[in-house]
Amino acid sequence: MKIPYYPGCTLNTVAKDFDLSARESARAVGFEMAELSQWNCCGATFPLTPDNLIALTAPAKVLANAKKEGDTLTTLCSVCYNVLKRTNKVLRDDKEKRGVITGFMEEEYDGSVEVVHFLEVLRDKLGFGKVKEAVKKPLKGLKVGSYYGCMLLRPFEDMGIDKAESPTVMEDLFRALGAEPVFFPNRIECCGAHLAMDNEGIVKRLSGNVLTSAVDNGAEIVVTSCPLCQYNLENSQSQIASEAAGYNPVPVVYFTQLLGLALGQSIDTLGFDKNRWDALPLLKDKGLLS
Amino acid sequence: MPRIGVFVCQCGNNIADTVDTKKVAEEAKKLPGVVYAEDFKFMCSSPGQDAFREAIRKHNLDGVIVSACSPHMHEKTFRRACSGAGLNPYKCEIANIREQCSWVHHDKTKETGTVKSIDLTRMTIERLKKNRALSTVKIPVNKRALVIGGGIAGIQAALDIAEGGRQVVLVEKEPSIGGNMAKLSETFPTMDCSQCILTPKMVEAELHDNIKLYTYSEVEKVDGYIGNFTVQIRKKAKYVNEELCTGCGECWEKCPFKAPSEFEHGLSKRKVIYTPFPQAVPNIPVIDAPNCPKIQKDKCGLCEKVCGPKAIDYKQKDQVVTEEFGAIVVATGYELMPNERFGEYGYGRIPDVINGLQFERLASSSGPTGGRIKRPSDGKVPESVVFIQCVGSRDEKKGVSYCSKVCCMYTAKHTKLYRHKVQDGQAYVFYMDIRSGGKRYEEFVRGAIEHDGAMYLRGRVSRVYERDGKVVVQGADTLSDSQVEIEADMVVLATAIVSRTGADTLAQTLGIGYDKHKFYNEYHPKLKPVETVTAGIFLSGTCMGPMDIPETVAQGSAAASKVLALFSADEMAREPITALVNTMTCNACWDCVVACPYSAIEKDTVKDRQGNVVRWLAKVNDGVCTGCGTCVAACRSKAIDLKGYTDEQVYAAINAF
Amino acid sequence: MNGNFEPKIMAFVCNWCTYAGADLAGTSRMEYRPNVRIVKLPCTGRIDPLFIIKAFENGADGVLVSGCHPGDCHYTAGNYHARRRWIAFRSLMEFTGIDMRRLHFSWVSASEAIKWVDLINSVTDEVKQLGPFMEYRGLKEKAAE
Amino acid sequence: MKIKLSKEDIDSALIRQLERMSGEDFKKCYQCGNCSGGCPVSYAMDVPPSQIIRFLQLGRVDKIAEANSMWVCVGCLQCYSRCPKGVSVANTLEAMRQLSLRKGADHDDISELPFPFLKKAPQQAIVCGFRKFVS
Repeated sequence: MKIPYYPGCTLNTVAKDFDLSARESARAVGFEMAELSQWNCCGATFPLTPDNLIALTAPAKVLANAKKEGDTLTTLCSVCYNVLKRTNKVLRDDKEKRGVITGFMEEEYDGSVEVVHFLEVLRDKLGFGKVKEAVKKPLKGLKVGSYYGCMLLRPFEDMGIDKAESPTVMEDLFRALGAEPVFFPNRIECCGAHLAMDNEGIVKRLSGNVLTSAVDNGAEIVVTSCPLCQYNLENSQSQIASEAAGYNPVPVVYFTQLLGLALGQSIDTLGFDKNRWDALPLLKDKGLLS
Repeated sequence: MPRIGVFVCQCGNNIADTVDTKKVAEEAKKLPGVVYAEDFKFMCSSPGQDAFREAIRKHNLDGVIVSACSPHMHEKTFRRACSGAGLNPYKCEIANIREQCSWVHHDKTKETGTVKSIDLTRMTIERLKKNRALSTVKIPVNKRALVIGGGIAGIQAALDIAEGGRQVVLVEKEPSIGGNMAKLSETFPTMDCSQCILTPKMVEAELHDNIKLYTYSEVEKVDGYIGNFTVQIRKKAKYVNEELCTGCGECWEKCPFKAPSEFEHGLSKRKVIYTPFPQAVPNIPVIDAPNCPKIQKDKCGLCEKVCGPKAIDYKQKDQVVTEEFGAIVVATGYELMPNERFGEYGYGRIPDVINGLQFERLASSSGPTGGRIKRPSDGKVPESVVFIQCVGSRDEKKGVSYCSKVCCMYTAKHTKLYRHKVQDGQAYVFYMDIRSGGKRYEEFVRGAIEHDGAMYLRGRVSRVYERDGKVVVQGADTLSDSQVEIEADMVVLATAIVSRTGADTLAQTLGIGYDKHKFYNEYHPKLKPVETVTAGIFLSGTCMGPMDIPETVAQGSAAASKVLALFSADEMAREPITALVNTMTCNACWDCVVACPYSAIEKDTVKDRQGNVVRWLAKVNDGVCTGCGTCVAACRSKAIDLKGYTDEQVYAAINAF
Repeated sequence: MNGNFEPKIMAFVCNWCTYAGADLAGTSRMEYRPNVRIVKLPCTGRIDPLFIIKAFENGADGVLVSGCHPGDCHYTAGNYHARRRWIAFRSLMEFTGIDMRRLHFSWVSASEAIKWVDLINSVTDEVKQLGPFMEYRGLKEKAAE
Repeated sequence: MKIKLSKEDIDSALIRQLERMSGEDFKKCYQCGNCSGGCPVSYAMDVPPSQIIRFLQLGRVDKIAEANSMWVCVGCLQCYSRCPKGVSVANTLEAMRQLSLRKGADHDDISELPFPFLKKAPQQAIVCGFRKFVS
């Protein structure tokens, strides 16, 4: 079954591994992620000032194109998910703004596409039960810390992918994959996001809090669902290691990479070589590479 | 031809100054049907009254007009005088020529005032011609009271009514009376033990000759009206014969099965046959059927074996009793908002995050820890406890918009209890505002801070999480404008007080109003604080909104005194100003039923000899009808009229305009 | 114009709020135009739109309806019914040829003597401006024939 | 610190403009401090979140204009999602940024961005960064 899919700019370049591993795992459970034939950048941030309509035209364009290829649109990157889903809500609920925006685009669109995250596809369309059945290589004994970040969850009333302050969708997924999910307090705290460009100090500190919180709670590996989180966590780790005594860096990978592995996809299609902190040794001694 | 008398009052100079009363009388006399018209200096004075009665008899008048002050002043006076003179009081009408004429038109030539007075008098005369003799409605009063809810509010009301010598039935849905107050350890600001002051009242209620207890029971249906309610009460099966049971406790000693204790808010387990707490009233256990293997799949049956008096009865069924009452007191109390709504505070996930009532149980000497403060997770005595106020209160987004009123005080109390029990323990309190209005309340809070060393932080907590065996609280202190992080051993949430689940359904059963938070509406927030719009039903305690024990008790007594006042006469007289249905023209569209704010209109039937329903029609219940007339204007077929304000009367007045 | 024309205003008021408010105006010795004649009813909910039409038919040049403020009704909901009915009947009144400027609907509480005074004065003056209400003149007589 | 209050400041056109841009009603805030408590970057802010709204209530936009807070806020919406009154400091600060950016006053100079960053960083970081810091 084909599902219309919006990769977004980053997944076509820096985060290719995210994209590949997702397509692979999708295939393993009988989906094909059909990339939109026409798409553009979503704008990478949802404008927080409601009067800033021009910033909504880019995502609106994406949605309008998606509409031509189906009624749902699947995303992977948390930021794209956030921007598209919220823009879609505006277009659906606010006739006046819709008028202005479609005016800009010179194209009609009414917000009727359903924007879903790949996690939702697995949980709601397929069901973690089915995922469990499809597992070839259970991630036995692997302690996985799932990092949600902000954009996947907030604002809750708009995103609504999971429980406001205590989401479990990723943990449930990894339980289904046979892994041992690790809950850690900072899993829904911010990583520093775009401040990477402007204020590394803050990013190091926030990402640091995330990683130490994960490791302190026993995570052997941290998974993300957003290239920017991925980048910030990977980048900060060396510094944390140098500052916090007794801190040993852990691999940070996209959740889809472990998913693909569990579903029995070949290790080299999953882009583990692209990760800054090599996960293979860990996976090896968990006996997951044989 | 009617024989109408007109009495124009000069009210000293109050009217005479700007109205030519003599002229008014003369003009009145010219009207058909007016056989007598005079003006007097003071109609309300006793000479005036005598002349009034005298004239009625002498000219055998069949209707009288008094053109004088506002009917709100002396209508009653003159109507009483009428009955004194053998004339039906409702054949007397007042034309208001003082408040609404002489006093508001200062024209000394008296012209305007006189003209207007003549008009007003004329209109009233024409109206009067259509008046019918009416007699006050008499309703018999059944002098038994029903009290719904066995918390302190209900107990207080029941005791006061019983002391007043009236029969009371006290209905409680739990196995024991006592309510939330029974769970409290000490009470602010006096710090006397809650159970020590409550249990005597509970026992008194149980033993009082005039009080009948229905525990483990719920009100299902309410019919009738003030003085005459018929109520269906479901007595849930206890599986224990109350007559035989001696409360010896063998059964719950021996029962091998356990379930989380509702009374201890899950902090401990109770047996499956149980009384909620040691001082339970009545001291008779109930079997928690869903958890009992005997009742579910006929296994065990130990309690039956060990029961000396053979009181256990697995076959027992729910029992529905119907009783008659003259008045009802609603005292159903409150619940705490489920904190699961506040994921960021980890309630339900983090065992050492508890709510206010759970802390009360920890602090209570009859509680699961025997009054020693131990945290639920590992029984360790907490070296520091963080108390978070306004959890759900004053929170439009995730909670309720209102202030729960008692949290500021009980949190201060908690910090004191904690300090008294854990000498070197440190209490932290996150507050937004401290609301300590009340006798010795502010001093009490200051005491917690200055004497018992509680650290008060002005700010809200953003999140609570676990870190190696500690509960980390991350919040702000806006006064030092800094983020604060506290590694505590336990966190206590002062969660919002909310109305009982099902409060709305009960309100609908009773026909009383409730607000958007499902708290019950008093008739008037200031002047009728314990009455409801439904005559004969009274309110008491937190079913109306958050309040503390003193207020609740005061309201219990207030409601009781209202009931006793109602019961002081065998019959209650009501103004005959009620709606009347014309059975010939009513076409049963039920618009009136919808319009009536008092649900005073019932759907009635006409039957033929065989008893088959031939047609439906509306029937007004004089006991409930307050005579607002809304139904009259709503009626399509003009089949309802309002006695004292009939269409005829009103049109007569308009036509005389 | 209409200098010497004195309009006749009929006021339908509820017993608990507006009637008491009018009384208060008296006890406080305020003064207002003498053109108004009050018909007291228990509640605005009792007011039948036909009352208003009849009032005009009987020579009223203006009609005023006033009761408790929404939420204050002595009978809890009567005035809501009145308001609803009022909205529904407004257009009908217009249809029957009544100039809406002659018909006023207001809330006056028992404590709002001043509001009552201002109301009466403004209504009287406005109707005075409009001149006598001729549309219904003679209807009654015709009906009588 | 002493603040001189005046009606003109409290409901100045600028405050109303900010409310319009951000879609927030500053009066709603009752200063519980939840936002300051939860904000991950409040430690780095000259003026912490709750005080930002407070200053706007007092009509002192200048206090925030000269603070670094708006450039430090990362828009994680922690403040908004836990605010009992549904006020979003993030939206407010975005409005402040827009106020300055729309005047063409950039916060970053693109030419000075570190090359390795531009090379390694995910596009979204760059695009987003540009939107937040550059007009």
